[in-house]
Amino acid sequence: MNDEASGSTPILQMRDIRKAYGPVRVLEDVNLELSTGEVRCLAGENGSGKSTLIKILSGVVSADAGQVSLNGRQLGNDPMGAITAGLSVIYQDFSLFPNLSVWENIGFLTSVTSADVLHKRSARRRLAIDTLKRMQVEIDPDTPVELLPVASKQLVAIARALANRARIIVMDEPTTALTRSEVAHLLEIVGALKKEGVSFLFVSHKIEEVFAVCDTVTVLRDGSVVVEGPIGEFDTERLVEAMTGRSVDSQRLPREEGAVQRPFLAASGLGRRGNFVDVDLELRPGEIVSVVGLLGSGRTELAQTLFGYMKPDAGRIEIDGETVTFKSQHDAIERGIAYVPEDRLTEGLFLNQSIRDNITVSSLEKSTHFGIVSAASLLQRARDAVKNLRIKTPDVTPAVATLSGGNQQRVVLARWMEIDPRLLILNGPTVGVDVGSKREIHELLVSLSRSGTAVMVVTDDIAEAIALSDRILVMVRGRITAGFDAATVDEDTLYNEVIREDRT
Amino acid sequence: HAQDAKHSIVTVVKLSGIAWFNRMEDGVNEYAAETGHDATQVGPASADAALQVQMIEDLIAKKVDAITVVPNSPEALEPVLGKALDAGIKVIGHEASSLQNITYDVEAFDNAAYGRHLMEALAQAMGGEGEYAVFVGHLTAKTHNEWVDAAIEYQKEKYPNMTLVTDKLESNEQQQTAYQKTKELLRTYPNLRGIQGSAGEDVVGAALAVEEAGLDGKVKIVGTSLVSVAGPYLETGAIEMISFWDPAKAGIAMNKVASMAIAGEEITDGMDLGVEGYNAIKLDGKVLYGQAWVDVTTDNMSEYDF
Amino acid sequence: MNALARIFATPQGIVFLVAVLFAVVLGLLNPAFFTPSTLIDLARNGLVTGIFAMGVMMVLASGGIDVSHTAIGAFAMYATMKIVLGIDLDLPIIAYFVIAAAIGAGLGLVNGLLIGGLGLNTLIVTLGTLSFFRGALLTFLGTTYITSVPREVINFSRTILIRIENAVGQMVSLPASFLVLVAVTIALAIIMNFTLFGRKVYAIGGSEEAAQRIGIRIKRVKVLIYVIAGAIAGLAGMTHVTLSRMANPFDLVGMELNVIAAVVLGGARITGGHGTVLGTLLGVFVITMINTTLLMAGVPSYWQKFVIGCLIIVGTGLPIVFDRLAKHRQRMARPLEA
Amino acid sequence: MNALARIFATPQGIVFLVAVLFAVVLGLLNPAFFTPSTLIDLARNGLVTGIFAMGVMMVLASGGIDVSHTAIGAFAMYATMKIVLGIDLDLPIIAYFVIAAAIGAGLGLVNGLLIGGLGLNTLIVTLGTLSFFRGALLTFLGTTYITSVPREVINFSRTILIRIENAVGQMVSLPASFLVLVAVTIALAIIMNFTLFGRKVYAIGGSEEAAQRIGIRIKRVKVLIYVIAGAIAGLAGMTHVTLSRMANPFDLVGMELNVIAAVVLGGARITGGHGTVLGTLLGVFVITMINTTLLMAGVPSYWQKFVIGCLIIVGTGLPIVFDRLAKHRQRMARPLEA
Ligand SMILES: Nc1ncnc2c1ncn2[C@@H]1O[C@H](COP(=O)(O)OP(=O)(O)OP(=O)(O)O)[C@@H](O)[C@H]1O
Ligand SMILES: Nc1ncnc2c1ncn2[C@@H]1O[C@H](COP(=O)(O)OP(=O)(O)OP(=O)(O)O)[C@@H](O)[C@H]1O
Ligand SMILES: [Mg+2]
Ligand SMILES: [Mg+2]
Repeated sequence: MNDEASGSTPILQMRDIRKAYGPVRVLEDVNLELSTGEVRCLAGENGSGKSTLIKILSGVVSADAGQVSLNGRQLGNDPMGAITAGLSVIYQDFSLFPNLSVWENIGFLTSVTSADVLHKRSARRRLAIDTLKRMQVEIDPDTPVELLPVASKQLVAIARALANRARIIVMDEPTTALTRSEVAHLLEIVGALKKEGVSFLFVSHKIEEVFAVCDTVTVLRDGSVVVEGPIGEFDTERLVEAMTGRSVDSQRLPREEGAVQRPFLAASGLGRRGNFVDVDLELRPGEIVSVVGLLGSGRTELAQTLFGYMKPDAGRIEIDGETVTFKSQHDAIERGIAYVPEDRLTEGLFLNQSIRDNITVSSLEKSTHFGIVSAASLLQRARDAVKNLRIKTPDVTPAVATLSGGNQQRVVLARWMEIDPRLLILNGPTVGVDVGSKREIHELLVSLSRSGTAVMVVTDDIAEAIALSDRILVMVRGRITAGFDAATVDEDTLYNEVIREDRT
Repeated sequence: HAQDAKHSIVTVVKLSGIAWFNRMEDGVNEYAAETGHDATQVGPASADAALQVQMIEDLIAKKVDAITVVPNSPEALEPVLGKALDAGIKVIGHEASSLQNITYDVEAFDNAAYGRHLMEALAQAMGGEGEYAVFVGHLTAKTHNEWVDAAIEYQKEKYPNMTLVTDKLESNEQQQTAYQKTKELLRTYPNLRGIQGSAGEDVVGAALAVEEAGLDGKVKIVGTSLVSVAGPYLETGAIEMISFWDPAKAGIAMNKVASMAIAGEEITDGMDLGVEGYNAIKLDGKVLYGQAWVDVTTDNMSEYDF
Repeated sequence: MNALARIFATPQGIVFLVAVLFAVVLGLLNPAFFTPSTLIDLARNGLVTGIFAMGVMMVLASGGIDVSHTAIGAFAMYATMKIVLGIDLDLPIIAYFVIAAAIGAGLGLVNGLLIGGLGLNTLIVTLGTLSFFRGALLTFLGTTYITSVPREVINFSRTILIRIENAVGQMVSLPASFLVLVAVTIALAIIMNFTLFGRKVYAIGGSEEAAQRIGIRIKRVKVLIYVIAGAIAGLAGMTHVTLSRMANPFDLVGMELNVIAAVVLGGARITGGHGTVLGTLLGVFVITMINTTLLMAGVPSYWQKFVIGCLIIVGTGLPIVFDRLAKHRQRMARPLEA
Repeated sequence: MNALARIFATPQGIVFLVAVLFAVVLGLLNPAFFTPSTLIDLARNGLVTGIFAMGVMMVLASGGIDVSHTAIGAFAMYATMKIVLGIDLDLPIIAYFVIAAAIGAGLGLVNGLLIGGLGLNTLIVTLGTLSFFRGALLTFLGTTYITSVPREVINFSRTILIRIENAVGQMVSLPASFLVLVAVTIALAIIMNFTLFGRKVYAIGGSEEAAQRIGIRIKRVKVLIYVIAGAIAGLAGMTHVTLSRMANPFDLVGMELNVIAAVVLGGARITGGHGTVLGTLLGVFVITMINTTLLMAGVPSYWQKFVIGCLIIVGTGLPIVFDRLAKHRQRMARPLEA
């Protein structure tokens, strides 16, 4: 393995890190060490707490308990402290300045750490150009970042971390938008820097990258470290198993198979420039279809296109056998389609408004007579929904922000069930939901589907897809590349299909 | 006995804080000290009729005995002054001889006579010929318009070689506005030789613009102002002459008349109010005129400290 | 205790408490303060601000801001008088208000199309239209006072709802124009709380993205918001005429920040999603009270600005400080066991 | 063609083109327009607006907004005159500006602490302090004009940089106060472009979250931003005194929206992250030109508001329309392959 790493004192130590957001525990007693020149993979499902751990490490978020020490010195709750101690982070959301040029974004971190007073234009610009050259990417250093495509933004974020001559570089899913050759270059750079004694904490859902670059692995599940060790002790199967676990919830939910019904919605040859192409899809009442794929595979856009939020450039959508064009999502909603967005915090919920308002906001018509909304009816419906979905809240008047993640997710579900949808599209329905709630939501969806609603689920959680769906479609780079019967497929097969990049 | 009772008299001025009305407040305070009546002065922060209306509404609610008022816009105040009269409050106006809803109006002098007086001074300075322009504080300010109208008429009659170049200019009683408009004037009428101001700020703004244009001495400026406002320009000669009536005396006269009205005493033509400049008043309907103007040039400016 | 603490933790709560304190002090200084006549006086003085504030509150609730309302009000009032005097017909007073509201709605439509249709920043647009509408008014409609207002307006001005005698036997009266504020308040309360449209306004203010996702036609709603706000501003303008019995095209503009301050004091947030009709009335009441009572107490009028400035800062700042303290205490109260 | 199109697609570009068009039309109508004296006149008239605009630009670049700057300017100028007259010492003119800037910085610190320290909304805070500072000025410092300004100020007022004769033989002069604008502009250009602090301002305006993550101490930077903006406002106030040769506590306040309009026309975005010193000068120039030249052309001054309103709307609206068209065309140009 990594001989110079073993035995040497760790450059980074995280001890008994604990973090809770309100009642949701995100991290519990997490320990993590990193030696000089070590590349450690931090693996885990969505919502297992990886990003949170990284934010605690970088001082952006403060832990409830535990210590972080770099080079033996304890770090406070201050990004500047971590950065000056030699830590660079590539955040999952890039955290770039859209209004500034590429070179300034790359050089900014260095300027801040060296406590410049004057703005050293030429030096920073040269640094940026050199770093980009080292990464073998061609990006005009003078373009404002807001004009760059996503992949270039990610490269800029990487370049910023590399340019800062950091001793530890943390990469939170750094390759999600990159092509194979760009990934290869990045991995080469990681290898080279490693020889210079730089340590890496590497987060990725792409198993092959993990095996290509990492020395050691730490697996997080639901906020706790479940296993760690040198990469040699793992193979793909064991790592995937460690991440997904074999607890109750990954068991496939029992269900009765009904007769196959006529599709409610059928898409053929559907395509949208730059997002997806040639998608054929049938969604039937009584069936749950999952679309799985990596970030950037275009699943979200597909779901949003079916919901009328985006317009397709090719192909057609039929509902009940009749070709439709959605001018806006309003048309889709009128056709009985509901969409639960992936990031409910920013896209789905009105966090500061009451549970009642959130549940009833899309179905006010039901309680409206002659243009006047009946408050009593709203309250009644909200109370019923809270009871049916077992939302843990004393009343329907508190703001949604006070609920736990799982309960927030249920509020979103309740809202859409209030409009009695004929097709429910869910994007990452259980992201950030704890294990128990996840199971309950799955059960809800299955029973909803059995009562005659078509359900489409977009997820990158393989276990969830298998547990929940009847049929699973795999999307790779904008194309549906395979379809499986959820009852018979196993996780490894599915995972291998998902991470397969270019399929001819 | 009515004379022994303490009267509460509030003077509502156009704008508080400016030198003119501060001087008036001195007079009001002097009156209060001498007579023991509860005489005070209030005024809005900006010369706005609506704010005066609001203040008078409040005074009506406070049931004062008399309100003396220097209105920004007499028409705008008529309704609320009517309300005050209905409520049994005596209303004394100043610089507002057109007001209907009043008990009496006190004028320092006959406005037409004062206007002619200023025009005579301007004409003398200009040598009886050349282009000139006139400023008023607000186009709605009755007094300013009466001065200026009389002045223009007087000029047409007596100095046919002088020409008024444009309509009355409005300064909003702001030095900045007077300055900007004077610049505009000078640009449009390069041969301008005289400016007559009405509000205290008019001559100051005009003088600044004239001086900046390098025309001081060539463009004569005459108007109503105070030494404390126009002093620096009188000194340099940028302003030829200012006239005013002592607002303190006017304040005392108004309050005096208010007290007499409250006490039910009658005001008669030729009466002596016992205030300098108001020793032989002329009564015209409800309007009283004094003879209280003062002219100031470089020579006698040191005699006035307000 | 807990209830009190919770009241304290909202901006309206603090504002309300300060207002009550204020009233008590004033009442002690001047016993005449605690009489019905004071209330009537306040109602009369806060009338125009109150009507404007209703429209502004709706805009704030939707996440926007409107500084052009005073220009709309001034334009609508002056245009209405011009039109009516031009056609020389005897119209009932209600027609005047209808015309003013219609003109206001038309100007609001301009805001709405720029903001909803083009998606421009609301502050920029309304800054622009503030200047634009005012310029159009003074340039194309006129700059002279209209003092010869029609008989109907004068009659309406003289119609008194309540007339009571105050402590010293003088009459204090509430003009019929007060009904306009009452009508606008009730209408807006119904719109905001009991119609779909109102709920959509709050939804957009809460999260535009989320509102779009649930199928709300944001553009359409936004356009309507500014149209309604414009109509309300038109009514405020017409009300101003009935109070001052003249139409002065220079009036109203300049009070926009005062109106916004009242709305913010009433609990509407500049970041959208919050704002109630009642809170707004409270805010208007407090600002009017401070303005009026300071005058009554003989305090120079500049104090008002000072006090209102303090109140805005304290009213929005204190809740945040309390919130932080509460969060900190909450975290500290948790056992170290996770 | 392409370059032209690109110019057209920025707000400054459109504003600039409109301004040029304006100038050309005016030049045709009045040949006296294209003379150096016009330029000097513009420089003199736009002086105070220009200085204020610099501070406001920095605040806008950081993603904030400042409506309190005029109140700070008025307070600083009046307080400076009071202090100087109070101590009755012969100070060099530079000392006056230093005192005014220091007072402005102190008031800016209040804004900074509320915004940076407490994290309050910038519009609310500066609305509050606009009222608060102005109230404090009028309540505690005084309401009377100070016309007896010290000899140094008068001398400085009379110091002329350039004096030329215009077409009709009158003097048009550029006062030495113009140097204050020059100094502030150069200083701010250096701060914004050549110091790390300036870049941090843009960074915070671009993304506050990202700025925090790379270790920028946001609170500290924000406090400093408002302190500097306050100092600049103080200088603007003092400059106003040297132009008008008197200190009128009622001056300045009321022009804040005009200043913001100039800054926005100059390309700063109300959403933060953008704004340049040169663009701001352009914005001030355009607004001043419109004000001045419309007057010169004999157009009633109300037209200015109308034209400026149009310009703000068109200048911010057109680029968005162009941008949308461009984005759509770009997407359509891509192949259908995902
Ligand atoms: N600010 C917050 N407030 C409340 N909950 C939060 C917050 N940030 C994160 N969480 C929750 O903490 C949990 C862990 O989130 P985290 O981002 O660390 O997951 P992750 O392992 O990085 O997932 P992914 O693979 O999707 O990036 C999730 O349940 C998330 O919803
Ligand atoms: N607003 C946007 N602007 C530019 N690019 C975007 C935008 N939204 C998404 N993209 C890009 O479009 C591609 C598809 O993203 P999408 O969100 O559909 O991926 P996904 O398969 O849903 O991934 P995930 O696993 O995160 O759910 C990605 O490259 C993404 O970065
Ligand atoms: Mg993450
Ligand atoms: Mg996605």
